[in-house]
Amino acid sequence: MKAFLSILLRDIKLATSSFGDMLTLVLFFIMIGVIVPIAIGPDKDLLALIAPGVIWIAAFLSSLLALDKMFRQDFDDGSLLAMRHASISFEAIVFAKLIAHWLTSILPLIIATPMLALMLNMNAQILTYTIISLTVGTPALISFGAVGAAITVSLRRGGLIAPVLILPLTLPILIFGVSAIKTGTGVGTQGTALLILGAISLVTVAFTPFASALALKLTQE
Amino acid sequence: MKAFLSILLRDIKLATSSFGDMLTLVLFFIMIGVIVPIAIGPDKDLLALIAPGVIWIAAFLSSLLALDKMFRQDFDDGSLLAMRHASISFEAIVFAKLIAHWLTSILPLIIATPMLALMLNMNAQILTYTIISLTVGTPALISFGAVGAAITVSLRRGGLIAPVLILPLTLPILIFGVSAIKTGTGVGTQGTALLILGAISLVTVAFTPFASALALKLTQE
Amino acid sequence: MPNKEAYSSQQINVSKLSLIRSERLILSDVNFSVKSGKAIFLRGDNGVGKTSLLMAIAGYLHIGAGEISWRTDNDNEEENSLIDNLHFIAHQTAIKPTLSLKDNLMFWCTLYGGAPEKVIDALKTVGLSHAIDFEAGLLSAGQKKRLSLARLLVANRALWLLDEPTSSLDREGDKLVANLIDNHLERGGIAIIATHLDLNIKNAKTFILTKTNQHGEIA
Amino acid sequence: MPNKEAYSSQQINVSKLSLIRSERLILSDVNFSVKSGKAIFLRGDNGVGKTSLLMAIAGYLHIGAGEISWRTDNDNEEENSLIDNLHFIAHQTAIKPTLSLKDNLMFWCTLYGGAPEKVIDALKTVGLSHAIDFEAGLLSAGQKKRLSLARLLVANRALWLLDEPTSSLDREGDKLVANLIDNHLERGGIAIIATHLDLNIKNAKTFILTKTNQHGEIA
Amino acid sequence: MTQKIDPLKKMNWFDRIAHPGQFLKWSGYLILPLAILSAILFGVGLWFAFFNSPEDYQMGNTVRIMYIHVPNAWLSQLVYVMMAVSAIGTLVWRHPLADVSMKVAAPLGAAFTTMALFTGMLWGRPTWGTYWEWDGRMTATLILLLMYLGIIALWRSFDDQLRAAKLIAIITLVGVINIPIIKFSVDWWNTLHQPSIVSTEGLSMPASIYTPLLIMTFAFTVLFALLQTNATRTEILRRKADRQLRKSLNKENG
Ligand code: HEM
Ligand SMILES: Nc1ncnc2c1ncn2[C@@H]1O[C@H](COP(=O)(O)OP(=O)(O)OP(=O)(O)O)[C@@H](O)[C@H]1O
Ligand SMILES: Nc1ncnc2c1ncn2[C@@H]1O[C@H](COP(=O)(O)OP(=O)(O)OP(=O)(O)O)[C@@H](O)[C@H]1O
Ligand SMILES: [Mg+2]
Ligand SMILES: [Mg+2]
Repeated sequence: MKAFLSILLRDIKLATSSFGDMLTLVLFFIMIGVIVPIAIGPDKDLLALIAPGVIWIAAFLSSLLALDKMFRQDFDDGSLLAMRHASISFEAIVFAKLIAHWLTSILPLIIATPMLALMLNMNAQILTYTIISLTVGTPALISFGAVGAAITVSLRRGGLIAPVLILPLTLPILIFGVSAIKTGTGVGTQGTALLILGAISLVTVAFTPFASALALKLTQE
Repeated sequence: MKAFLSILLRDIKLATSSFGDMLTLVLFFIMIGVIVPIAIGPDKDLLALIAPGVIWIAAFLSSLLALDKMFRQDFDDGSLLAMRHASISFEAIVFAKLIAHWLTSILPLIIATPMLALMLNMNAQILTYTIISLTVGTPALISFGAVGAAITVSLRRGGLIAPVLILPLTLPILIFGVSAIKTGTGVGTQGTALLILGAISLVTVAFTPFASALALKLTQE
Repeated sequence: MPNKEAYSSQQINVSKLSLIRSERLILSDVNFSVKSGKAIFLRGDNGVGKTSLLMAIAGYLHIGAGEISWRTDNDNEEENSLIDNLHFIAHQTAIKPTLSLKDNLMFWCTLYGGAPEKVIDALKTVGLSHAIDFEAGLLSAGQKKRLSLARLLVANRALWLLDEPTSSLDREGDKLVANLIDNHLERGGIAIIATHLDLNIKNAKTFILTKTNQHGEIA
Repeated sequence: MPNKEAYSSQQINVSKLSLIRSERLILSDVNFSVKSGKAIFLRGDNGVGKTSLLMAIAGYLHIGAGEISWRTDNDNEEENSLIDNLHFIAHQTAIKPTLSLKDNLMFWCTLYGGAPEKVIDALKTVGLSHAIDFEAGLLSAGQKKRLSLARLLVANRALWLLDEPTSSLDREGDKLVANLIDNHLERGGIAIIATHLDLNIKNAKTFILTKTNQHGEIA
Repeated sequence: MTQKIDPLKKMNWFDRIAHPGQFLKWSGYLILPLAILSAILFGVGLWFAFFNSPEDYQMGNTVRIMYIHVPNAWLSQLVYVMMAVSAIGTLVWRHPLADVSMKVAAPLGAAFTTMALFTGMLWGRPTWGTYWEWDGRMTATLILLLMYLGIIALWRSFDDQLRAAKLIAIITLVGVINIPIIKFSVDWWNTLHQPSIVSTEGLSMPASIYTPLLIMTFAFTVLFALLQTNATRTEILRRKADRQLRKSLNKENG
């Protein structure tokens, strides 16, 4: 437990000590929200129509692009190798890193959502749904992502490969995520979408640490 | 000249030898085109309306995210330092790298554009405009991008900071790029947008190698 | 030296080991064994396979043929596996540049289940006591190496695998490494050291890897 | 040795040099000079500033005070600057893992304006002739170092700055480095070498950097 | 014999007064007068703005937001210009004070820009019926905010602030060249699609509005000067303390 906490705390400390990285990610998230209107034109009705989709896309891309941070540095400087001899199991270590990653990379995005909502002309109710949907769906996103990040960490230029690898797998999350926001799509569909999203999250969070740990072990051969 | 060519050829060889990277970038480009319809719903008219914007966003994000490749590896393995003693000027080297980057990272995207156009329900004429607009606009994009990449290359986790820094500066390229595609926006605006885009490209391509080279020198102090 | 408790008596056996990397046979028929209180120097030309051998022992590489076994008197099942009883100091330093020296080492100490009191002592032992609260990113090459060697002192593992532990170190640093190893052996530890240097260690044998198979292909 | 043309006679002077990194005074009042055919060993404890001094000479660091000057008999203006007459072999190897050894070296040869014929010879000289068409990513630590040393032979620069050139090398490798330097000096070259090892070189002096200013601050 | 580094030797008058140590000395006398001046200006300006200027016949009392909005909008741009000037100082003269001034200006600029956006949005609600409109000027201001924030993120990403200064100077200068292009393109982009709902030029500007606006603008500008000077002093002192700490650490431990 002490060792588990020490990983968690260290990763949070490393992330917050590079505050610039966190700010960058939030800015990237917001910028996607800004370039959409700029690229497709400032028509307000059109924007309101596509707003839930745009916010989920922004969160989706930002989370996927942040994946690389999860293992890259620890791999490059040899920390991951050294962690294999720790007093707790390697799977537990990966799990701790996953939690730290959600707290330092995803939570800030969710906190920044209202700003984006304002610019996209969203009302308060939809904003609430959006936040709930993101909170329930993102754990699944980064759990899948962790596997991708683990598999690709040994590639010298990892930047985009993990997102591309993981994106098709995570499309359901995007679909249910957006459905859980859109009102007027029939009675109950919203709630159902949210439930499914939650179920996906629970299952993936439980299983992916094993897959990621295995991938990390293999990649270091 | 021989040295200039040797840089150009080497960079192209390196890029093609890691063919996976090129493919990844193209896939990322296409995937953005795929997730937009998924996130905002399959309404065909709506899609056709926003298609030029979506393609430019896809190209814009892909190019910005590929920036990191421009100098990262040569910086990390010490090649950039060694290049400062070459028989040609460092600025010329940076320029050669810029050209190689356009050929290996941007050109594949432009070639893949028809596929995206197909999925977004674009007609042939607009596709032609799109390709012209991308060809004229992207040199400016990566020239600005090169400055951002040079400035951030020493940051250990550079991934997103260069795109975030450069994105606001390059919004005009996005704006004129999209305008150069949209028909029916008044006589001549399309041509004007294309002209302005071309002018921005020429000017930035001429000046940014100096700024990038300076940044690379300062970063190695 | 901070820690003087002895390790339980143990032994590592490498027998008939063959290693394959990227479809090339790197090493074949490697046999040796070391037991508590002894060290072994791996020597051989560049590219002969020293680093690969250490990685195989640490469990990072798939073993082509042969066996690596670990025997210990301690019958506690949990502590019995090789992977939990070794520490590998590789070329990579596993140092976080934004954390202070102390935080860097404290993390590894907790992770390996070591005693937190040892951290400061360990930094002193490797000659970094003046820089305890410095950011590790400002260290020179040799200072980084010293910091990564300090991990050995907080981890309390019986088997040390050291890949060129003296690289980047000054003369005094070479002696430091020899001292660390000597002390480790006295406590009943084992060390396997890949090096090109002569280190002055009492209980050490030398094992020379030869080039027979270099760049050979497997049929 | 492949290349025997002599360099024109030249000299490097370092006078009253002070170096500041991250607002810390690393070195102060460093004075030495070396001329054609001579080498100088930089020695000193870990963290004393050897690498920093080499980087300053190579022009990578801003100089706090003092001067580094370069004089040559050759009055061709273009070839006269220090930065175009030196080659720096640092810890980083500047090797592309996906290119073959030959392609790696050929690139640097062209970039430095060297003669392409020298590439194969250079690889032979550093003992990598059996691996000319291998991907460089498969090399061991010492083999990588050898490949980066081969750059010296194709670049044809009068001033060699070598930061721990023997790190990761085997015994034979140490001799190889000494040989390379000896040959370079015979041709009228200059070498400045930061090392912890004793290399057997005829025309070399030793310059010891001392720790007086370590971690000192500027007023 | 060790050579002494005397930074004040061989300096012209400008370098002398702008040397960090010297700056700390003389700028201390500046804080109080600036504080008093801005307090007076704010007092007078706010009094005019709230009690002695007419309501707008269309917008009623909400017009008073203008007295906060316009000065902040003006400063959002002025601060960037100041940052660019400091950037030249950093790159060309390698001046230590220019670094500091460039660094502390970024958060201030971001704050003024945020205020301009925020008051603009507050104002937009009653006048346009919406908080946010993708109007050219508003969009350009938003982009400016993103640029400030990007620069702040960059500062925070570097461990070595000295190296960071030179690099950030480059991007700041590239940005300043680009700002007019951004403004122009955003205006052009918007007018292409739809005209503004309310044209801001539609406001008439009698002296009773103009005077308080001018005073408030002046007040905010003085406030900026005050904050900038103070932040510069704090940063210099912080760097000094940092160095002092390291020094004492070394002395203690040998
Ligand atoms: C978030 C929304 C807004 C932003 C970002 C914004 C931004 C700006 C900017 C950049 C200026 C130029 C200041 C200067 O150069 O001195 C300005 C001036 C001004 N704004 Fe706004 N504005 C916003 C909303 C509004 C609204 C809703 C109104 C009133 C209906 C308004 C009225 C004015 C007026 C009267 C001026 C001064 C006249 C002028 O300089 O042309 N603004 N604003
Ligand atoms: N990037 C940097 N920024 C600031 N200080 C640094 C940096 N790199 C090294 N230093 C400091 O400069 C001093 C000299 O470092 P340098 O790497 O030159 O030492 P060295 O003599 O080469 O040591 P070694 O023998 O360990 O390689 C050290 O005290 C180190 O902490
Ligand atoms: N990742 C890899 N994949 C395939 N082959 C490799 C890999 N790394 C090294 N090799 C090859 O394995 C052989 C042994 O390499 P190793 O690094 O173990 O040598 P070493 O004895 O440690 O050499 P050195 O003294 O130079 O460090 C070399 O021939 C090398 O080319
Ligand atoms: Mg090795
Ligand atoms: Mg060094």
